[in-house]
Amino acid sequence: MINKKVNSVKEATEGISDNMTFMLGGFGLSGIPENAIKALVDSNIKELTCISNNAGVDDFGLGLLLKKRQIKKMVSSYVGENDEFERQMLSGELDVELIPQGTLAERCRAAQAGFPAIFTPAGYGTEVAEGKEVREFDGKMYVLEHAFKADFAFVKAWKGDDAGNLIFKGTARNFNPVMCGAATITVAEVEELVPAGTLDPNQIHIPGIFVQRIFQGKDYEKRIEQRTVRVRE
Amino acid sequence: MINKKVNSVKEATEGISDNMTFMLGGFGLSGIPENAIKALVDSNIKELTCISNNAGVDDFGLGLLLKKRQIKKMVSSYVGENDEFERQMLSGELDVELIPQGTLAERCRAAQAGFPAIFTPAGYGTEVAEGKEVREFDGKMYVLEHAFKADFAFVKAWKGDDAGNLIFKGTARNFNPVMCGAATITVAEVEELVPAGTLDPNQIHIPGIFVQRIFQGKDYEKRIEQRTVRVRE
Amino acid sequence: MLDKIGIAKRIAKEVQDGYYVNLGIGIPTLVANYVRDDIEVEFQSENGVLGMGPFPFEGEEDADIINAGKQTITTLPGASFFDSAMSFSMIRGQHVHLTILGAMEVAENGDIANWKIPGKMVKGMGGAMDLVASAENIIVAMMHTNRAGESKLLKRCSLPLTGVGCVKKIVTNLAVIEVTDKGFKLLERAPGVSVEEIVKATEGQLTIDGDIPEMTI
Amino acid sequence: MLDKIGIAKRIAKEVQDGYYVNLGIGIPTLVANYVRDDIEVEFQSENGVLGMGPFPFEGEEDADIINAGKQTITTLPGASFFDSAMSFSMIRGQHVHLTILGAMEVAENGDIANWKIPGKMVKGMGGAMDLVASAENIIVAMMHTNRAGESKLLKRCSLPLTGVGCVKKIVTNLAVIEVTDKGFKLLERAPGVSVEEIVKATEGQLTIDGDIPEMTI
Repeated sequence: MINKKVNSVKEATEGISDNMTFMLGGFGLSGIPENAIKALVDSNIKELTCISNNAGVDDFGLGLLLKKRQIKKMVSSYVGENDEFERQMLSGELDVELIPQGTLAERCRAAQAGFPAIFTPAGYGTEVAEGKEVREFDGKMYVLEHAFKADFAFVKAWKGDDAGNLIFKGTARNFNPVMCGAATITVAEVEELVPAGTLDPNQIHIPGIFVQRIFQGKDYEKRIEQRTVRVRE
Repeated sequence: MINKKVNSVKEATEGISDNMTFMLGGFGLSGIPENAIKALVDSNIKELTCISNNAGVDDFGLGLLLKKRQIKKMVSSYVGENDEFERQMLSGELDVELIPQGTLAERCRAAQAGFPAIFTPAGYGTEVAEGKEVREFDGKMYVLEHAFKADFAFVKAWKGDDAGNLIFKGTARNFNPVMCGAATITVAEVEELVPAGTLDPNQIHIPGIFVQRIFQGKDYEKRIEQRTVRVRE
Repeated sequence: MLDKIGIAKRIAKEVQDGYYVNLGIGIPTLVANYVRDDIEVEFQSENGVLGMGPFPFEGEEDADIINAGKQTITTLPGASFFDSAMSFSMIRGQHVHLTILGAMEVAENGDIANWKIPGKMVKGMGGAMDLVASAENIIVAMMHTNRAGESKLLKRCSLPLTGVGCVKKIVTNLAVIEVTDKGFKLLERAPGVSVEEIVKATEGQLTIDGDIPEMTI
Repeated sequence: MLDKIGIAKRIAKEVQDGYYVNLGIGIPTLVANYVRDDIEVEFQSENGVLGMGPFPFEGEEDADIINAGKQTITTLPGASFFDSAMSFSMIRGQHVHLTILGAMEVAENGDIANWKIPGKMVKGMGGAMDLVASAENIIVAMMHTNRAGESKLLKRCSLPLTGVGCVKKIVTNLAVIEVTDKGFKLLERAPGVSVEEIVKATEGQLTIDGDIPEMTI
């Protein structure tokens, strides 16, 4: 068993520096690597490019990095719910590349799986396809989209083991699995880190080979954006 | 819940006919859809094209269909261990297209996921790439390979529920998940069929949306090709 | 004339037995409440869940179980969770049968614009571009006109497109309209709405073929 | 001169701490038996398992747990099972560090032929083409010459190729040879084998730089 366990978020984020490109898992505030984000904020590194489906809210998630102006560019599919983001974007301080959500997922997966590019129908005929190669297959048009390149991927899982194996919970899974192994170094933080051999090999969502460092996260806030409930009758 | 359960392999294979293209899960004899194969043999349909990593052995798996000369063409990565296959291939009765194993998997997955084609490095510079488009990305050469089209996919899972959700066991998983939803109709047979709500939604390998029909298989032989053991000291 | 709930109720009638359905934010989300009880339908949300149920009871919300609108949800028996790549495999691979979403503009050729207004803050397209480029059956839920009273059913979209030639049907506060090779075709009038009112509110080519029935919801 | 086990033992020394390794059928499979105990290594098999262990005890074989050679196996703590697409993601995405496989021919430019002999029954390439097109580090385990005594280390391969310019190192019964920009380079001699014997058995360009040490296994 190849041991991926590190003892702190500090050790897990060793090697981060200015101008790097990061992938960050999560959808909205669900399944975001809370510990890694805090460490990035504390590190004061800047001029970052962040590939993440969303950009957090003003006081949580990637919003914390935006507030300290550490991010140069966001690559996302949806960036609402964040006033500071809006201010920086409209003022031109922040570069934003918006891409379709499925394309975002598959450009990560392409990097993970060693594919240089994919043909997707998403965005054909729209400004997303401008300047890109398009091609017809069987009468339908597709856009050529390239695999991402990133220095670090920061993901959050529910359970993990020393071998780097990961299991996600519910919709907190989202982009986390497709980002594993899609960057030079994948850092996984988990709510519960167990010894190798504890998890069922049949029920691993992401095998440890896609993960370089794993650590036990702490103080998870797991904030809810839209608390919708029904009344018990 | 959309109910995918059918009561017999007969019902599950309704609509099969001569000249169709089938995908069949399994690696060697592990994880093959034993019940569906027997039904295909009994149906006497012929001129079939079978996409399957292997071609079974003389008296089991796809070998049973070969013996009755129901197969016109095999699309596989490895076809050893089968004398009748060899005889038909060398005599020209059987058309065989050999493609790299990873390409086979990904051409299934492309069909499942709505991608028309993929760029893979496998086979570049070899006869596998002859007549195909090749392209350089970042200094490396890739071959353009197209998504498969098939009429039926026959897969075998360990557990399944009425909603068509599937869980596989061990390396019997292999090609089964990537073939689900990669054909017009996906037929899943399972060792244990349970009511919807029984399986943990977090631990489903293939969601039921990729499966059109599911049935409780029976009399699984699960033959071992190479029984390798060590002696207890 | 229909209100938002009326639009949702009318669209709910388009949902057929055995359908996997993706619902956009807003009016489309309401559709789930009005689907007939006697058919089997499953709702997919592109953030990674199939088999969504109602909102949780108070105190049972789980930050790890949300829909694409970031709302806390529950799941029904037979549900499953999966990653973003598999989620869009369902969509791109046309395993999801029906997509219902809102729009700012629809053109008579089926083009849709629903993600960007130049000069305003752009929040992004989320999964909309994947959905409209992939789904075989796309129904748009929207008001027939904008706040300025201008038609949203146009000859050509003026806003940046989300997808081209993809919308199959539009249900508005005034009408049910099909998108055909020859442009919009009026299928049904909302209760109390005349054909003339619909014609007036529709900028794009609108075919009216015989008597147009009033819809039942 | 080395026997098959000797070749496996020598290759085992190439396996480094933290490596994920894919072993082909034949001599490569034996390598697992000789890897040092004090390093962490995991073996991947392309049919869908990472963290392979030894063969099962008699009576504990499981038809659902096999390797790519269709042999019954066991798994070690930290193992995982996955589908064929993910398995080749590991390979194509270069997450597997080292591939060890057999060959019929290797050319001085790193081309490899190991799947097809024209006129003979062709069994197929299995995962070999994916492996050689993807792996950063490919070591070939083979005899230096064929049964007819002809060199298998050639100027150009005569058989249909499995992959181009991919082999990094070759361990034979006679020598350890590196594939460089300038062709084969002799690194080590097998015990009791002279440089002359190796030169004679090698058809391709072979660089001999200074004293060539005898290998230790």
